[in-house]
Amino acid sequence: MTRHLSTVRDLASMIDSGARVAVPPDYSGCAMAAVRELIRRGVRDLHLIGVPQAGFQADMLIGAGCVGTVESAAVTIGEYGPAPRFVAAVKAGAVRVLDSTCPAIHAGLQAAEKGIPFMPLRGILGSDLVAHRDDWRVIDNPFGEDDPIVALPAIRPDVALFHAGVADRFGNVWIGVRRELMLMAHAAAATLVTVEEIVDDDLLADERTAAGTIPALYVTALAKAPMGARPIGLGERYPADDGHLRRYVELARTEEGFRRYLDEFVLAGEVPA
Amino acid sequence: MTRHLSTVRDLASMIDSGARVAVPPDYSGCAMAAVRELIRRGVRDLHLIGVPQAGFQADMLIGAGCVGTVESAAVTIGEYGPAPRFVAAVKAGAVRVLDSTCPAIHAGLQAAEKGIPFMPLRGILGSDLVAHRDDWRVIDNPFGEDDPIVALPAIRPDVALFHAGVADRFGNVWIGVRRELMLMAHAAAATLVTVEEIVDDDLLADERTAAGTIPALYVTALAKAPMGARPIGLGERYPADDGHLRRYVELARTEEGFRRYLDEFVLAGEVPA
Amino acid sequence: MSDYRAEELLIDVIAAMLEGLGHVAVGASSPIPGAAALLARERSDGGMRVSVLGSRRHNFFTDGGRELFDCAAQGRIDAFFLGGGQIDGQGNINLVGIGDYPRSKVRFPGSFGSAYLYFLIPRVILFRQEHNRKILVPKVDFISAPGVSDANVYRPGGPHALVTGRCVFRFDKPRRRFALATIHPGHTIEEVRDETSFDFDTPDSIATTPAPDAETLTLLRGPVAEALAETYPDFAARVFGELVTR
Amino acid sequence: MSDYRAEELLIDVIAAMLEGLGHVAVGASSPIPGAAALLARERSDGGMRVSVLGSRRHNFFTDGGRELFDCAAQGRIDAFFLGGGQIDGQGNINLVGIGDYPRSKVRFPGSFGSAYLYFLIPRVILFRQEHNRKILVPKVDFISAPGVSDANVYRPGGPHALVTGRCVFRFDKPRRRFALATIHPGHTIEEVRDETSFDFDTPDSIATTPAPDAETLTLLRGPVAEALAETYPDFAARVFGELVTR
Repeated sequence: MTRHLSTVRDLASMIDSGARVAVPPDYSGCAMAAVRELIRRGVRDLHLIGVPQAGFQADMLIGAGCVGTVESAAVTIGEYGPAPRFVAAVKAGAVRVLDSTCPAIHAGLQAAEKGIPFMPLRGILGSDLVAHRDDWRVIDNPFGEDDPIVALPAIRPDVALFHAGVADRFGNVWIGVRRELMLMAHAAAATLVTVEEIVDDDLLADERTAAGTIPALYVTALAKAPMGARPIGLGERYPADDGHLRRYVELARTEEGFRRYLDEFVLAGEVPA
Repeated sequence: MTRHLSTVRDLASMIDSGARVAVPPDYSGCAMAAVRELIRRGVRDLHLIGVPQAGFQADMLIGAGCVGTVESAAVTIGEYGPAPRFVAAVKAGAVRVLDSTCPAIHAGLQAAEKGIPFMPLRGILGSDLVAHRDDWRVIDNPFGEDDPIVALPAIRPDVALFHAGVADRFGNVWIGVRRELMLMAHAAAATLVTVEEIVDDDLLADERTAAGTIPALYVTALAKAPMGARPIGLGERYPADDGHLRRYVELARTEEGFRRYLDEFVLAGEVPA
Repeated sequence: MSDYRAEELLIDVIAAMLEGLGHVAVGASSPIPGAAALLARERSDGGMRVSVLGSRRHNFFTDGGRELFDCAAQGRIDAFFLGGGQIDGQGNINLVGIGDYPRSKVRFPGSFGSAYLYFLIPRVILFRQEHNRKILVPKVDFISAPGVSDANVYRPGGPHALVTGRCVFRFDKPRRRFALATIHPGHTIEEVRDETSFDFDTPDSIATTPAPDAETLTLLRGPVAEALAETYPDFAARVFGELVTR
Repeated sequence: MSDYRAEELLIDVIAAMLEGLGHVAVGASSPIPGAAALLARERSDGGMRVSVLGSRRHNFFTDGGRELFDCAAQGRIDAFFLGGGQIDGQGNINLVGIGDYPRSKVRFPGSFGSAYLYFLIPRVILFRQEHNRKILVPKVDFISAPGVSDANVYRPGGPHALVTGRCVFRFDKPRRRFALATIHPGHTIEEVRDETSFDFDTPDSIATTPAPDAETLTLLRGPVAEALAETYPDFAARVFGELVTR
């Protein structure tokens, strides 16, 4: 049954160094408060999986030295420019990048969701991605003739970590049309969620809300974190804190600046809501 | 763009003899009014695909001689007993049965949804289903060693046909948690839907309804058919007409009784709402 | 003879096999396994989740028809129930038909999800209330789902026991056959032998299936009956209705 | 020189390539392709659907992040747009980095969905406003997605054209290379040659890219600007804002 934890710190403590952690992109609900807890705790060697890409949280975790491998179709903070700590870590060889492509991430998670060892996928052949991914195979379509197709191994995260608007007291989490979060939860061994609010209700009782709900069955633990996605935004609830993110990008151009950012907003303080 | 048709007959006229038609089970919204139109028109040689099983509509269509092949994990009218016309047609060799298993139907449709030629699936090995399905293959898991796995070809219906509660004027169809209907719509070349009501609204505009909505992009044509699932039920809207179904099962035990049923409720009349 | 129905004994004996599990799923048209799962849940002190197909209230799936199967493949379902028009001594089940396939003399609805779930769910309990030589056969006419697989076949799941109206057989996986475990009150080993046409092992001492105790009957006729009635109103009324003392 | 912005010409020329299509999808961070798709939709008399990633109002997907890709594989998307940190003369695009992979000297965000959509969407329009020898290279340092594939590779899709701030190249699939199509007003063929470091074909006569007409500008600065502003408010204000006459 879903554990209701009283602090985000308790939730983040369930992620060990070395864990394979699936995270959403910046527009799909990121558990930033939990990410800051991970940095404070100094976890190491995470295998971060961007579903299908990763943004601000990846850049911060990489900059803070928490990440050993990032597996993603992209690392980007979008309109704010290149992800500075990611770019620096790549140049320094400080992080292993498993470059992927969006549908390959989704397909790998779907393979895990279905409990199958691999998923075939069209396209990709001839991309240098294939050349550099020794965990991918090119096989013959058993229903075709001279018809090569990429076989992608299942992606089975240890943890899916994200932030959502509403959960109920049973542990059901409403995600609306952000069904990549449901796919993450199905595929992952454990799913940890921070939410804006926990309602005294049953989201599955009404089919109108059930249609956009991850059942508690897949939700390992929950913690309430109001404004928990800040400084990035959360769907229609609140926008990103533009000024804060621009300042981050500016500071994180250098290692020193990034350290100053961490000191101010992670280690000594908190991001303003 | 989705065509709004004025009659169920117009909708049913889009299904040709020989078409591969995917239909839901009795509990997931069956377009019975459209099925009666197909029988009136005397379509032939349908390849009916139960997603993942088929019920009352399959029995009627088989009895009326509309079906050449039925591909399904089961044909059953549940508590009302064995499907009488299906059973009779099997004994007479009058219908080809592609016996399947629920997850194989879902996986085949998912392969079509993903545009991949096949989907691997665990289980099934050693079942006589495999022995009798020469369109299925057993392959080696390319990521394993001496690890056989079933490869199921994509199931690409020509038509997905079902009944739902609400559509909007743009052609979006609300299906709630009945996402096998969405899978059918994604997998099929054309999707034909009858609905209880068409609202002057946009189901995609509000994320709460969008989460359970098939976008119009996948909906080829719509027709309004109040009580269009009768004599079976539709979710929480209305229950099955128990008396009517019991009478059907009684009559359909014999070819003559089935003909009488057809005469009374399909050819000369309509099922009471 | 105490004041309980045959179904209540079957529900109780199945529920005992579910003790300690985290998630039990129940397929369609399965009132006795459904009641057993709900009884086990009542006893679990909130530790067990039960998913009843066809239920609106006891069904936690939101990803369409495939979710039950995906969920099983993810290892999130601990027990499930299967039946069979025929069941043989190797645990093979037949949900397709009797006679030469495809033109079966007797045609059943079809294999449903059995060919999959039997492989993936660790504890599959076979249940068939009728117990006679036509059902419990030496070899099924059509294997919807095999009881055992070769060593190289991925198979975390399989048969755990076979519960009938007369007795309980445990499935012995290494020996690939059933062993008689308990015989229900009022039935005999001779009767079980007569009515079973497959070979099975018979330990030296065979116990009688324990009758449901008063506490169990209270649970059954109270919260279990109530929860079950949503999906199986007729069954709940017939089996628990007349005996409910409230 | 008429009263339009460079972006408006690019939008118009891309929109012309979308005429008659049923469904055009636009990826993230693509205001000019987005505006082009919305313009083409305005002209389509209700016949074209446009899906803008990142938009709430112009996005019809309800099955999560995978749906765009599944939808493309189903053949339901007729056109899409890709860019590239490098684009080469065979239509290969590089969204990963410059220099030796994996320790790229310049690292871009990553390949996103390009390695897939480039294969599956019939009409992929490459767009990069900057046009210089560092971007348009003889051979990309990393092939995120190849421009052409061997005959046995399943590939209904591929490059249709490359639109830059200076000109339009059409992709010649049999010849596996670009051919210069039109040069934008104010630019010259010499300039295009100087700023392009891959080889391309040059037909005998090269037309000037037509300037957007008054009707187009009215659509752009009216309904297109309004629709685009939801997703790209800054771009819409900057490009269309000052010229809007209402």
